Amino acid sequence: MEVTLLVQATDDAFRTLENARQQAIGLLDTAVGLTAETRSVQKKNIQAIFRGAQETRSKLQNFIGTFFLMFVFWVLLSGRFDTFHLTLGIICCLFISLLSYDLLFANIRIGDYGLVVRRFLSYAPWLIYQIILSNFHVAALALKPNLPVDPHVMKFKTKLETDISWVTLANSITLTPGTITMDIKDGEFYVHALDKKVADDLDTGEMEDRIAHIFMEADHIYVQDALDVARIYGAIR
Amino acid sequence: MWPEYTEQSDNFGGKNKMIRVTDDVIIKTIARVLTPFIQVYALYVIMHGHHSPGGGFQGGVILAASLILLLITHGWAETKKKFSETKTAVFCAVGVLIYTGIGVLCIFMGGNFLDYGKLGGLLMVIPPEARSLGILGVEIGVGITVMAVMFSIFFDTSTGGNSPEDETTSSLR
Amino acid sequence: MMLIKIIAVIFMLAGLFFFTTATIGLLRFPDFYSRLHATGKGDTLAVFLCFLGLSLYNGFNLTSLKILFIAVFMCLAQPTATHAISRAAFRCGLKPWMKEGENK
Amino acid sequence: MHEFFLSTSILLCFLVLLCLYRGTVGPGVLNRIAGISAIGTKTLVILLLMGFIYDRVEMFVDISMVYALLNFIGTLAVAKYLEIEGEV
Repeated sequence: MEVTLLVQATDDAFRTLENARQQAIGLLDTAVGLTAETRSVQKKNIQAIFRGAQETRSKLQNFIGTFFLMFVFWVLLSGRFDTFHLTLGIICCLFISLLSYDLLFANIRIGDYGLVVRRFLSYAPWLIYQIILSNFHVAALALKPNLPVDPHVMKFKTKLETDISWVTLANSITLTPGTITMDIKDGEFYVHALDKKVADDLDTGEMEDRIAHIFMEADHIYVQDALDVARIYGAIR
Repeated sequence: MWPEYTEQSDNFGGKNKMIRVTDDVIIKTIARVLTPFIQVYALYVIMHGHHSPGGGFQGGVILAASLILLLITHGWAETKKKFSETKTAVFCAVGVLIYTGIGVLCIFMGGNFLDYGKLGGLLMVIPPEARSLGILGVEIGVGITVMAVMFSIFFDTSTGGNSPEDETTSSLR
Repeated sequence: MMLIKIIAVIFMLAGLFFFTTATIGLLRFPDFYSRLHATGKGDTLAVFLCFLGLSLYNGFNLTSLKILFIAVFMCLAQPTATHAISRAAFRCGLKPWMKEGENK
Repeated sequence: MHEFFLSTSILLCFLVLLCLYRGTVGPGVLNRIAGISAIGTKTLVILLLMGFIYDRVEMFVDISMVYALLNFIGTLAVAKYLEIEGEV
């Protein structure tokens, strides 16, 4: 009886160990995949810089990109597809592209845009979920008779680098539960929170990590994750 | 906890504060992204004035609004590259010239002032189409003038009549 | 066809609910920053939901795409405007309202 | 469906009145701006609903978009003005 129990316990232990190993392998694969993805983009960046390409796009590329985007927008607005209106649209879009070709695509790094867009689209559902959550939070606060708000101001230093990721982070903070970006000064975000709890939630930095993941900045976290998992994996073996 | 804005004087003091570049990266980036869309929309309002609401005046105001957005977020130094004071004056005049030119052309073709139907002989189209094209031309002229005048009104009221170049030279003395 | 109409009405009712709570929050919250919480978040989602419902009701054409474009534009513009106002207040030195005993 | 749109517009108009309280009474300039900006977003929806009520959506969509643009630019301009004035 005791022997069977012992065998069972050992079995369980082995099964747990095996599960942990499988999980570790999965984590390692994910981390390695993420790192490889990021790495390939970085390699492309470095190659582009070494090939003599500019860090940002050239004027002509900006002009053509702006022109096509504006023309699509014109067709969406106009809704008339006869020759006269399309010609008018081409003239207008040429004028606009001449006037402001350096506005729309300024400060964009050379890299894999498809990857950024895909990652952003996978980030959007989480953001929408957070927005809906935040609205219910504010609604509940506004409708409660005793008005349980307890505002806090907190500041944190961000690890993001480019302005487009700052903008994404700041607007996401403004849209998600109970927090508003009040000011950005020297890379420090001053955030007004309605509640102690949401302030703590923001402090965990989940959103920042996600945005760093989208724009492929601060990549060292992912490398560090992979190394950690590899160490655990080696220990288990 | 609270940031000290003791160095306010560089960004806050002095004259012409309204047309200084803002140091907020969020407002700058959003304005940068939205400006071309607003401009295309303004041109759409001008060009489709005879099908949908709007026309020269409204489109010109929206175009001026996009330039004002650029002016209050990116500052005068950046906006000057696109729309300088000289260009403002020239555009004011050109818009009125287009408007009056079309009107007077109608008189030369044998009609009244702004009698677009008479332009048909010149453009080699039937009178209704000539009327449509004439209205389009007049609206473009009105739009250009309204944009330039609106922009210069905002510029002059926000600077109080002092040109930013004057200020930089006078502060050196 | 009926189903799409029902979904559109549900979206619009949700938008109205958030409009109402945002307005109540704007009226009831104790200080300026917390009022911005109400308008900045509530109005964004409410406008988005209302426009989504209206474009669903309108069917699939260019006008619906325009309505959706306004919705996306509002999602970009509303947080930025909120940030601009709150930044102006912050730089002017307006201190947020805190609960008693927590004055910093 | 038109009745639903009409009642929605009336409710929104009522909410605009409530926001107008914050826009007229609210202590300080900043509260007034917050109230006016809230009115602006509600007006967008009211304009579009008017389009559905009058069956001229493609016309009112343009007006609504202009309103959105000008509301945004106006808020930014007023915020910048207050910021450089430095007083609440």
